[in-house]
Amino acid sequence: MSPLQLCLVLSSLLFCVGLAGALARSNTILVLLGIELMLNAANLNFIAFWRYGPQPAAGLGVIFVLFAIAVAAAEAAVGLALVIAIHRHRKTVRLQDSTALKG
Amino acid sequence: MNLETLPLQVRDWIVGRFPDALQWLVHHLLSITAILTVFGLFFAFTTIAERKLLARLQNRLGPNRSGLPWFRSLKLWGLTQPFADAIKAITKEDVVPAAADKVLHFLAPVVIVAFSLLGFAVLPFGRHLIPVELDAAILYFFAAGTATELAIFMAGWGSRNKYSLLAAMRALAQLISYELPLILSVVPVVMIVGTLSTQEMVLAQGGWTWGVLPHWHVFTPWGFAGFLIFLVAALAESNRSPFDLPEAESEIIAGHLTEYSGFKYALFFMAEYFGLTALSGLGVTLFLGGWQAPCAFLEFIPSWLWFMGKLASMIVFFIWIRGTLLRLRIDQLTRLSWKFLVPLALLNLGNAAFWALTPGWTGPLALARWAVSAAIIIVPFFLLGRRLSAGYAPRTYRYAA
Amino acid sequence: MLGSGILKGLGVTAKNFVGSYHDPARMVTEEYPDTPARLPEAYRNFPFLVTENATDPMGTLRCVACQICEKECPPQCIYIEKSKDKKPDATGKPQLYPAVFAIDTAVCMSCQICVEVCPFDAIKMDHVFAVAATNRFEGLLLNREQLAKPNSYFQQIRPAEAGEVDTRLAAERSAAEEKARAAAAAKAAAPKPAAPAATPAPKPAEGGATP
Amino acid sequence: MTLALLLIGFLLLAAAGAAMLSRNLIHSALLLTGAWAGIAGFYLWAGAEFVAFAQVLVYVGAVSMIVLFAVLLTRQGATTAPVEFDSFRRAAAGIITAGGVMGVLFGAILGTPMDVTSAPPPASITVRQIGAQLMGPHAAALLIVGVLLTVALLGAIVIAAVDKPDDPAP
Repeated sequence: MSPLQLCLVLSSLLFCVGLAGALARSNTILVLLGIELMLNAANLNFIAFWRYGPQPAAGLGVIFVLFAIAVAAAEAAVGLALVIAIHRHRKTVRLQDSTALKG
Repeated sequence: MNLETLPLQVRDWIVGRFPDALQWLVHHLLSITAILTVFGLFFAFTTIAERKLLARLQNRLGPNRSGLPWFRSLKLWGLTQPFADAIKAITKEDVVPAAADKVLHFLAPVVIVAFSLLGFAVLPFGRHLIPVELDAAILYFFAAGTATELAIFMAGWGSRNKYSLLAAMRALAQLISYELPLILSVVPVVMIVGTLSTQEMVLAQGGWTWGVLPHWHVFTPWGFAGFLIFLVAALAESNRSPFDLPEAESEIIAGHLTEYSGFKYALFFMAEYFGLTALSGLGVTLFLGGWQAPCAFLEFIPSWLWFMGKLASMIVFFIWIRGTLLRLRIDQLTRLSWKFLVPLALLNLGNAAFWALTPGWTGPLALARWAVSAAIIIVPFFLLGRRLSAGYAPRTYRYAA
Repeated sequence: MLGSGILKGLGVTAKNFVGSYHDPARMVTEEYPDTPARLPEAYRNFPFLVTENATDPMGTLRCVACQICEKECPPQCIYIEKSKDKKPDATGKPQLYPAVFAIDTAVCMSCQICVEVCPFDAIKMDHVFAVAATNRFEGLLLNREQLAKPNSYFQQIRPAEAGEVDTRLAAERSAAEEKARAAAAAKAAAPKPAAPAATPAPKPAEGGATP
Repeated sequence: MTLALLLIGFLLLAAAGAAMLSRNLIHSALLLTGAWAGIAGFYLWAGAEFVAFAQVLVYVGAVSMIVLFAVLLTRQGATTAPVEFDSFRRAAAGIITAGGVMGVLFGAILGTPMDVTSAPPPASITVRQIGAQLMGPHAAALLIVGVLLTVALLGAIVIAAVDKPDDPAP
């Protein structure tokens, strides 16, 4: 197995851990955290391809990860604010309990 | 024998006695050992210096009784006090609340000490003395500091005590509020020098005008303003008086440290001083010329002595502040950050941009450059300051002369 | 201006710092076991008995065993037994003296009522505060010999009060002398000359009273 | 090098897996912070120092704090109350799906012939290069990210803020 494949296997494992968490847990915060993990797994791929790609000096992978981190931070902030708003409204953070848009 | 490179010679001599395969490891272990020893002792003597200085600032004597075992007539001005304190802290009972989250309660002091030491790795202690030369040293420094917030949360939550948790939340609010002005006060330096490497920043401050006026950043309008903002934010970041309300001993016992005792408490204490020392070191590096001598004819003194001297004077200044100012309230604290320091730091960023764009203004234009740059920072200082203190009439004190 | 107060405060503490090294009057710390404690004059702890003469403490006690303090003492820590015979007191009048005078300092509450009620200025409050003993029954029960301290000691610990007491006693004494002299003169004027035995009696007392 | 990668990967996956399995939300959040730190370790291993420090600064410093605050603000009753897997079917479905995705990904990764067989000389990119890239060809994206972050900040405040006005400031 080449080092690149090792990195990719690692990132896909991380992605699947995040996916399993996001699907199996019912707490909204945990689901959000699972999604964050999946985003991070994608970032790992960017770095791995930048590291073993033909042009590491161009730094496209690095730039992409920087932007992804910024977007993920924004996503986390807004997502958790939504969770807090829902909790204030319905007094619950279980996904199954907030099935109706009307409230 | 060259004093300037003496530490390096000692290190190379020790490294040379090991087999080639182990040399890189020994090299790094020696750097770590040196930092731990020097700053461990620095911490110990900072505590005794703090207690003695605070006492003198308040017309007291301070600790002067601890001497040496078996030589009881030798008092040594109480300089062995930190070792007595250490023995006391180690031998005290370690109380862990029955309901506490044992793992987090244990991990919190370990994490905070470990991460507060990381910042020292990128500080240039001398012309040739820098543990790790990183390209993104400033970013590393602030990244290493973020773990202290986690540790504080772990301490507050792991104690399973409502007051500890609330106090940890207050401490976090303070740390997050002041991280912004701290980083914003550093950004102008990064902008002017054009690098994130600490060693290059010190090199950029080299040279003297007429051999006596150093080119330190603190002697420019934007640098002076940045240094002041940095000082205030560093005080708050390291929980120093007058911003020590996360663990205000007299009001909320010790905040998130209420449930800690013995050596764990001492570890938190240690981490606080390490954080203060590291931040002071960063301030020296960024604004006070790092290891550069203040005058050309004083360059014969080794650079690392200059760095340690500046570091010690920063610490003394912080102690002086602690002996003078009263503790703020939490609303005053956050208001100072968000309504005063952050806008001022942002304006200072623009100021630095102006400075960076006008290096060609020489001769009489240099005066104009100085005047404009000073005005950019002084006018908002007065306006924001008036808004900050609006509603507070000049106070009269009945018992103060 | 914002920050001027901070600068002013820093100036004050800097002045303190410099002053603490060359102006001993600023320092508030007492290094007690190394240097004697500086107690205020009115400090009080337990009572002691004033004697006129340091060389003969038991012979020159001012106490006349009137037992007022014993009766007034709120925790009843004073125990007095009157003597069978009489001795001349400070003014030369023959008086009783305490054969036993004991204060249980474990019981005493330092209220100073004994001092307030004593008509002879014989009991005063002491400055001694290091009174630890190894036995709380015998060790803290102070007898007549332990309680007696000369008037010069009283003057040393409370100069103001002692001076006032001394002038009052001296006035009383001279009044008594005047009276005795007048009586002697009256007696001398009378046909029969009296024996001049009363006048030299206060002499030994005067030695201790005058500083 | 490979050993270090395996170690980082093991710790990272262990922390992430434990975070997803833990029944204590706070432990979950803290373990996940550990996983994010592990990802920063991977970036360091790969020679992307700047990204590693940015990852620590953003995830360990900021996002973890938001998560912890959110957990504390939304908890019901005791802090110690475990967060249950409330339905076995749901959990099983999730794990099966994830396993399927993993199988597909593994097949794709291991089945693709990669022309990289041994590690190239360590790649590195200086901060100056990154700055030139961000301010040069990617300046527009940088601006947009800045606007996005500002909007997200304001949006989060508006969504999470209580409608009732506070007490007037003293």
